[in-house]
Amino acid sequence: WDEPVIFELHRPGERGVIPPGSEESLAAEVGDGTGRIPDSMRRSELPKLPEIGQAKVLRHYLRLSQETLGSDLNVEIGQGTCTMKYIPRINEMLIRTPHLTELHPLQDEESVQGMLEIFHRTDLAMREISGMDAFSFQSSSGTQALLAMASIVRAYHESRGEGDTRDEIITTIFSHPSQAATAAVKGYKIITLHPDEDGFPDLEKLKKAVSPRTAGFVVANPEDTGIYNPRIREFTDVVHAAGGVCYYDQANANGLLGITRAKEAGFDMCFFNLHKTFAAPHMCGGPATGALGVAEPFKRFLPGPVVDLENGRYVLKGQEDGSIGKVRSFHGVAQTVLRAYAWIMSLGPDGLRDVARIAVLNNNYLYHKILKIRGASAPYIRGRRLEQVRYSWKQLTDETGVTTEDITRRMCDFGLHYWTSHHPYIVPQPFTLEPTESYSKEDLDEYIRALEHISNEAYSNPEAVKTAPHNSTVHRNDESSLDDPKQWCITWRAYLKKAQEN
Amino acid sequence: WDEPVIFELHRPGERGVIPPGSEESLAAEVGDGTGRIPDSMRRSELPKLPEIGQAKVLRHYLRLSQETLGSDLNVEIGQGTCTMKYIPRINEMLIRTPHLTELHPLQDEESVQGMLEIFHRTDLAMREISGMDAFSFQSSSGTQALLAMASIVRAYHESRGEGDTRDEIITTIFSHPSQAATAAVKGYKIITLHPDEDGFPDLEKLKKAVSPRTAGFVVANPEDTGIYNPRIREFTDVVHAAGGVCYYDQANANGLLGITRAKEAGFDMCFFNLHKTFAAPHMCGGPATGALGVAEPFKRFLPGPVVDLENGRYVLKGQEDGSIGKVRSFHGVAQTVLRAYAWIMSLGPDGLRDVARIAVLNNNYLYHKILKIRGASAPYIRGRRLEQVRYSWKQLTDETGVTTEDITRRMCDFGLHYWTSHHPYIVPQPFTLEPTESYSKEDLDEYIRALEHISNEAYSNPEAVKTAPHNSTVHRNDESSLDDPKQWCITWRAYLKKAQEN
Amino acid sequence: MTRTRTFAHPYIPNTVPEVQAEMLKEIGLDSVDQLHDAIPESLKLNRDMKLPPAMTEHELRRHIDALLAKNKHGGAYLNFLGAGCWQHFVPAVCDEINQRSEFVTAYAGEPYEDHGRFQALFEYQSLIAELVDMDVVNVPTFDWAQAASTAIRMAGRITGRRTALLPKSADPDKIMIIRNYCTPVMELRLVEIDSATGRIDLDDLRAKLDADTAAVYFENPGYLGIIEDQGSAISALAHEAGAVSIVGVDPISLGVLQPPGGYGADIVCGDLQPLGMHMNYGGGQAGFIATRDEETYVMEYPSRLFGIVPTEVEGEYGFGDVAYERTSFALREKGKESVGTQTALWGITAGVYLSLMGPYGMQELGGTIMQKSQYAAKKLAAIPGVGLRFPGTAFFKEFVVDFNGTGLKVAEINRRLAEAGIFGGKDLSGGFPEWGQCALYCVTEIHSKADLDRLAEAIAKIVAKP
Amino acid sequence: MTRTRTFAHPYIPNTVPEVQAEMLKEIGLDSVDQLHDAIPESLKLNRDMKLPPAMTEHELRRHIDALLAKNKHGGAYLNFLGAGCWQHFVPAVCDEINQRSEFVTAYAGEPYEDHGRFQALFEYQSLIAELVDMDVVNVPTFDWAQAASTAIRMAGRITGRRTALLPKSADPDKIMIIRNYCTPVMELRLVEIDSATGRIDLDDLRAKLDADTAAVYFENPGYLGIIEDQGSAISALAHEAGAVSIVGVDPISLGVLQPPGGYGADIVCGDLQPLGMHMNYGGGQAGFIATRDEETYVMEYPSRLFGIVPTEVEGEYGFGDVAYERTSFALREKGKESVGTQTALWGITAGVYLSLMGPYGMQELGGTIMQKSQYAAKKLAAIPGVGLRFPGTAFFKEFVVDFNGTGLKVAEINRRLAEAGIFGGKDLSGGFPEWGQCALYCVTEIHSKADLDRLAEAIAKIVAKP
Repeated sequence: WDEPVIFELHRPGERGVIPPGSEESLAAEVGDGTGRIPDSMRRSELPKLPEIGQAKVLRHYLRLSQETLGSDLNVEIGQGTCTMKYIPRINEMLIRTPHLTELHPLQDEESVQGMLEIFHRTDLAMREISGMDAFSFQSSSGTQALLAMASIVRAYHESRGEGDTRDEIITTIFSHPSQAATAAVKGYKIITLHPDEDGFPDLEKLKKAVSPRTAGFVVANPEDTGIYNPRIREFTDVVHAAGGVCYYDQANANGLLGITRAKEAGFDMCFFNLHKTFAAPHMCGGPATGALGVAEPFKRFLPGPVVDLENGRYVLKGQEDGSIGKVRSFHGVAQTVLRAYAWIMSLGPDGLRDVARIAVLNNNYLYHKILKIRGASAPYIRGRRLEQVRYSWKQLTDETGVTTEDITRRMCDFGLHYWTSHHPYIVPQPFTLEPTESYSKEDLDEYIRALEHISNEAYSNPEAVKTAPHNSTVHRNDESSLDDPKQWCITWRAYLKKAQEN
Repeated sequence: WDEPVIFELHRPGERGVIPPGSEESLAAEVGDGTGRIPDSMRRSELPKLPEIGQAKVLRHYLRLSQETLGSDLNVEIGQGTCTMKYIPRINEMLIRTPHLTELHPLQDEESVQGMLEIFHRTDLAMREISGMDAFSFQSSSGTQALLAMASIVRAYHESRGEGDTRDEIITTIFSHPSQAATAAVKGYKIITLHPDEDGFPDLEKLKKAVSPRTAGFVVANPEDTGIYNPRIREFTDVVHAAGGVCYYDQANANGLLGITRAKEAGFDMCFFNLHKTFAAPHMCGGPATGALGVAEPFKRFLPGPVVDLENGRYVLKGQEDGSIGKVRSFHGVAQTVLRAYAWIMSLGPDGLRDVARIAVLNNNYLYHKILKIRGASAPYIRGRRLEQVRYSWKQLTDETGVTTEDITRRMCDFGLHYWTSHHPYIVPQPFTLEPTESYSKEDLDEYIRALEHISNEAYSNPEAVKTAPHNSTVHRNDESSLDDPKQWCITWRAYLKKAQEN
Repeated sequence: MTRTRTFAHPYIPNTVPEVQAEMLKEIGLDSVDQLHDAIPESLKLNRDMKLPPAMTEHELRRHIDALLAKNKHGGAYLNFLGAGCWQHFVPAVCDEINQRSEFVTAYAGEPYEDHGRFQALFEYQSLIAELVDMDVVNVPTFDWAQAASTAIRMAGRITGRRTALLPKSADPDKIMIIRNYCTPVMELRLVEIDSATGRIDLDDLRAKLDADTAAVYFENPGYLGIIEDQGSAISALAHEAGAVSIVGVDPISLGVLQPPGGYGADIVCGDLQPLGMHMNYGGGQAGFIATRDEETYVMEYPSRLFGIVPTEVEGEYGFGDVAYERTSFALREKGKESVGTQTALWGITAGVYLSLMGPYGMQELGGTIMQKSQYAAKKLAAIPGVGLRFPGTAFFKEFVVDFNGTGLKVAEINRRLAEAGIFGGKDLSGGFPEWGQCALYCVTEIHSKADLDRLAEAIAKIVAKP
Repeated sequence: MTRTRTFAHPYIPNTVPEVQAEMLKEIGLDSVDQLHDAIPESLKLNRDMKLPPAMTEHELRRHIDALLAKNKHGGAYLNFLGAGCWQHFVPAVCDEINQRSEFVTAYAGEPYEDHGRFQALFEYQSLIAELVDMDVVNVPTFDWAQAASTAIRMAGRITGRRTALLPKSADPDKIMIIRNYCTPVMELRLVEIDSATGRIDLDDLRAKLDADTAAVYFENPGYLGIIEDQGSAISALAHEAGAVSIVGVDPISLGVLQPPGGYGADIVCGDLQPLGMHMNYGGGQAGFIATRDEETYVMEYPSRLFGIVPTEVEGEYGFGDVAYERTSFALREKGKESVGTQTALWGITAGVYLSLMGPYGMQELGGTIMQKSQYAAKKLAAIPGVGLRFPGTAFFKEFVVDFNGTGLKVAEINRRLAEAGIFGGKDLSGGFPEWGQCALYCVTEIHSKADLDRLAEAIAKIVAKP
């Protein structure tokens, strides 16, 4: 398809839908309604939205959907650490009922007992999986959960009169950028630890970093390299000894389910991305859920309300004294909580452990095969990877000039996603793959073959890779305008203005 | 996508879904269940179905869906007389409720009052639209409705003691093949009238054809040429005078809604395709509904049960004496009856008349434009077309060698459907377009431009057209095996056997 | 309705007045009224149709939802009705695929732009072929009754004969449909069944077979759930008489029951509804026909048959119509019966279903259904006054419960079951009056033990003598 | 559960034992237990998790459906709850698009393979831009509260100041979220409202504006439904003090209400939920932020901003990230706040909604909401003992009903309304105790006159003195 921008479909007089109107008898009683708008507040000119018949609107968006490569459509192991796994279709069907879609979040508890029970049961399951003592589902992404945890760190220290003195949070360079960013949003100074030469977080560096100013320590484990820090308990002990709070980014939890938990590693808090580990869909980038769990001493800081069971009845408990209040409106993304609950119930304890095992098996199989591809490597310690690996094309780039960004575009010709890595590129020419448990050996082999093909091509005909994509729905963008305020066009109206000027 | 055949995705041990099982306590009481199968009836070898994980099954069929050009995705005016119109999304959403999907057709009337009310209200609307006196929704396509009507013709004559003597049914060559075919299924001899030189059904030929052997007369009006027979009342009078029954194929009714009706034209019966005129979807070819209406004297022959309203309660009335019994299991395709009802309610009387007007307007606009394309023509009378037109590329073929079949394949490169015509090709090098009311002027212009392009190409570079498709998801088929019993492969297992032999 | 329309209807873009005017001008007309000049005034309605005014989308949704809310359904009630339409487990992936906009709105495109549709239907044919163990399967037809009708007409054409034999235990509605379809070209005769076992009376069959018998049709499991284990004998008798053996099957039984080719069937037919279709008040039915890959048979199918072919590109598959010249599309009344829109979407769905289930899924499912239905039969038969009509005969999924000993009518029992949230089995007292008060109960994999116990308790309570 | 698994789980294909063995061999391991050797034994759980056994798909469906069936919902009940989540008409096309498998399962692909996602989000930005009359709109954020929080933080960075002023009439929950997000970097102060009109007290605003004021934030319509018509004055005061004017809007009002740029807003924010999202128990919320196309503002957005660009092919459009280097993706803690997964699907849906509604749809809808809410307010105010808290102030969609004259608590009234199948308005006695027993009622286009009459009758009956 070569779809125009929606505004180009505008034909005066067409209508996509007729909204509900007022009965004549009602209108007779109150007039046209807008008469009561104060003059200064009456819109004088209609918004310049396009006018388009329903069939054309539908056709347009259906075509755009076909130009979007959802994980349903490809071997989706190339979106880095995003844990793209199979989205069970039954779960998507279960949420499409007015018994969920038409619930108002302020309904009386008595009228939403089923929904509250689902929250509560999911809470119980998460507690068992993590070892934590209470969960809140309000955070609507991992980033928001990290913000909530940073907020709890602050509330905790304030409750102990150390709110002002403890102003540093320690993280690592191979953790997600949001760990640092959200702590900074909460006013913390960030100390970023770099790994040792094997890629492990460096205990000695941590020991040097902690101080009476340490508010908290946040880390993923395994980090985005796929390397699990076996001395994590020593890390949390060091931080605790310094009076800091340890919180755990479990975005990479998929390879750990039923194997090891936040509690035993010494964390005070953790969160799971339900849209990653628990197979809720990513929906082009949200809405999502960061399920936030805390150990008992931190329960009172949780954002509210949280669901509790009292005398066989599910109730919403409001914010406790000292709680951080709220981080998101209402109760979070209920439909994604339901999806996660359904997924847990589809797998049971054995199935969850199989998830962890097969995810790690798949990752190590992939790792093994990719290291055989010419020009590819995986820096740091050999082996011992769990759920993902950060690879490098440094050799390939050195030898052929083809970069990891070139390969991104070329992989698209194979109908496959491929992602480099978060900035900064500590690993040169990086790419990050996380196969999860969802893909079969044949699927992985297909992906590997595409990489092999491109590696061969880079060595034999590098231009073919550099000029990709060749087989996409669109051709290569001219991106020169994107960083120039005079040229960038963030909306159609801005485009029309700037096109006219130039 | 270059999707393999589903059997090629087979990997032993994989599972797509786990069906419900028996509780252990239940199994303990009855054993494994299959023990009671008589030995001769026990399956000895499992069916050779493939074993495939759920994600791969889903991915496979999603990809096949993307390789299917539904009317949602293109300007769908090229499927001949199929009345491809906009399928309102709300109607598709309304049927996805357990209040419909989980109804058993033998439930007590009391438990399905809502469904029965929908049947009844649709019946009332159809009566008003056609002038008939009762409708049955049992027939699940136009073809089945034609079969039902031919059956009623027979039942009617039998009830009058003329079942054996009246054994001929008269139809026209520009009517759908099923008119002739279904009458033949019911044992009738078929008399097919050819049109006069202007393309009108020929009244003189009809007068010669009728006789005491005439059982019935079935015709579409307009016929697939788009030409409306203005003397239709004279036709039905002639047949009635000869003792025959007149039944009306209203597959082409879209241009007539609210304008003219079966009753006034003198028909005893008619049917509407709910999946055409009433905007129910075609679903790759069914299930569908041929809503069958009859005038009062024919009510007792209708297949049963039909819905009636008695004392404010909807009831199912069984087959009357002399009825043809049933033509399809249960009550027909309930979800499509609901769709048609919803569509009628979305339009109202004014909207339905707009449908007829705009459909005719669109068709005449298209007709006007296509006649300007080099090599294209529309045989028979100039103008006076209603809902569709049968065109001809005779001149183009004579001058360039490019045939209408070549153009079918080439249109596919533009993401558009294009259909020739039913056999036999009375009109040489035919193609048949029906734009309906659903498409905007711009949509029609897009289709016209594609035809113009191909016409120009035929004159300048005919090979480009003849070797199409160039831009499809597949390349040109080698169809030589399709008519050879030794080579044709109607299933994968047959393919494997024959591939091995060769 | 609340408003006069001043803009285009959302479904009819060219109702925009300016666009209409422009198009009218282009074709040389002054007014939309002239568009229908081809129709004589005497035939014009020339008044508004008496129909309710148009509703907005929201009004429509409220209106329809309110109507549908009056229905009680098998998701909320315990349902034991079967008799040709069965409540089975429907995998979510089946719904996902058959709700895809592309498949919902496609129709009859060509092999190139509709490659996916051709492939999906070819795969459907191929998957059913494995289940029934035959090499040819058609694009689906309306329902089992239509498939049986066409199978009989095929047999008639193949043999040049005019009569078909069916067991008396067949569904009376199905017999009605077949009779209408075959009359007057062919004639149906009914064969007696053994009153104790429900199986076909072979003596009567022998007596009725003659030189004009085109086909013997029987079912496995039959309408009454009975497993007919005399299949080989029946087919042998048919073949000896020069007739074709046709077997109708419930395909969901074929994970555990012998496919009919194993006991001599020449044509197999049945209904796809159990394979992934919701009941839809009967709108989920779809028929299939299968035969060996012999020209004699293939050339008698009225339906479209999709075949796999090579393309210009080595290793690529294409799909097309096999022996199109058979059809009424090609030959009108000279074609084989008639063909048109049938039930393609359900064919695709059945393919999805079988792909998901695989061989072991079908086998396990068959076993589960047998376990649960046997358990239910046992529990019901243990209720005083209640028994099985054919206690010694093996059955699949459905069985006939005999309530004559309770002194109550089935209608009365069902009325009281409905009050308890249960749809009781189909009342057979109309179709088989000779058996008095019997009902056909259907138990599938969706029923839990608790459901079955609840049924038994409810019936026990209803029939208990005070 | 009823069965031990001997095959692969449908979601985990490589649980097939043979495949596992083959892959283990490939990587040189003997057993799956070795896969986790990197984890020290001391940290391993080494026991089964205490979780319920796995359910089959059918068991799961029954289990979840039974749980959800306990919920009473706004499709079956009459709902007058709003307060930040509103029940509006959702066109079916919105659901069709946001249920498309491609959009549901896509994430963060590149501009080439996800061209459709980029375009759909660019179009969303562009459509909202027309509605709010601004040139820059972000890829959506979590919700209105987050959008307001970020708008305030943007203002803080732009002005280099630390305080923000908000009206006391704002949603207490929203204030809680903003406060948590801004603390300790910025500080919130509340401005009084006029107790008779509910509008902002300009004198108090003047008094509180000072050299550390980064932003004045107010809403239109406000949390209590009030149309704040002093916008120009408020923005002027803010600007005089060197502060940024931020306005939060309910976008569904913008077919009839002036867009905030018209009264001096520098940043506009709000919630997308009314534009095509079901309530989903609060899961339908999504925030947006809009500004003028000025580098100062654009460079302070934390969110992704998609821009349109040319491609190699003349006339073709491509899409990409504008000023990516702002973000925390690029700069970690040095980026603007933080960015991650937000609410993209609701952004796409809001785009579909606005494409369907068009300018006239939005205008008509705004008018209808005003008519119906005014009608409801009039009916309720006519009930003895019941009044409006701000009778002289214009409102949109929501209004505060004063029940103090009835002698009943709102909680009691709502309890009795629930018995009548009605969800009464939000009880304000907790958040605004100074007003006694008041409730916030929400009336939208989905309410029919009959619904509103039914509400009035039910309340009249409840509050009637015996």
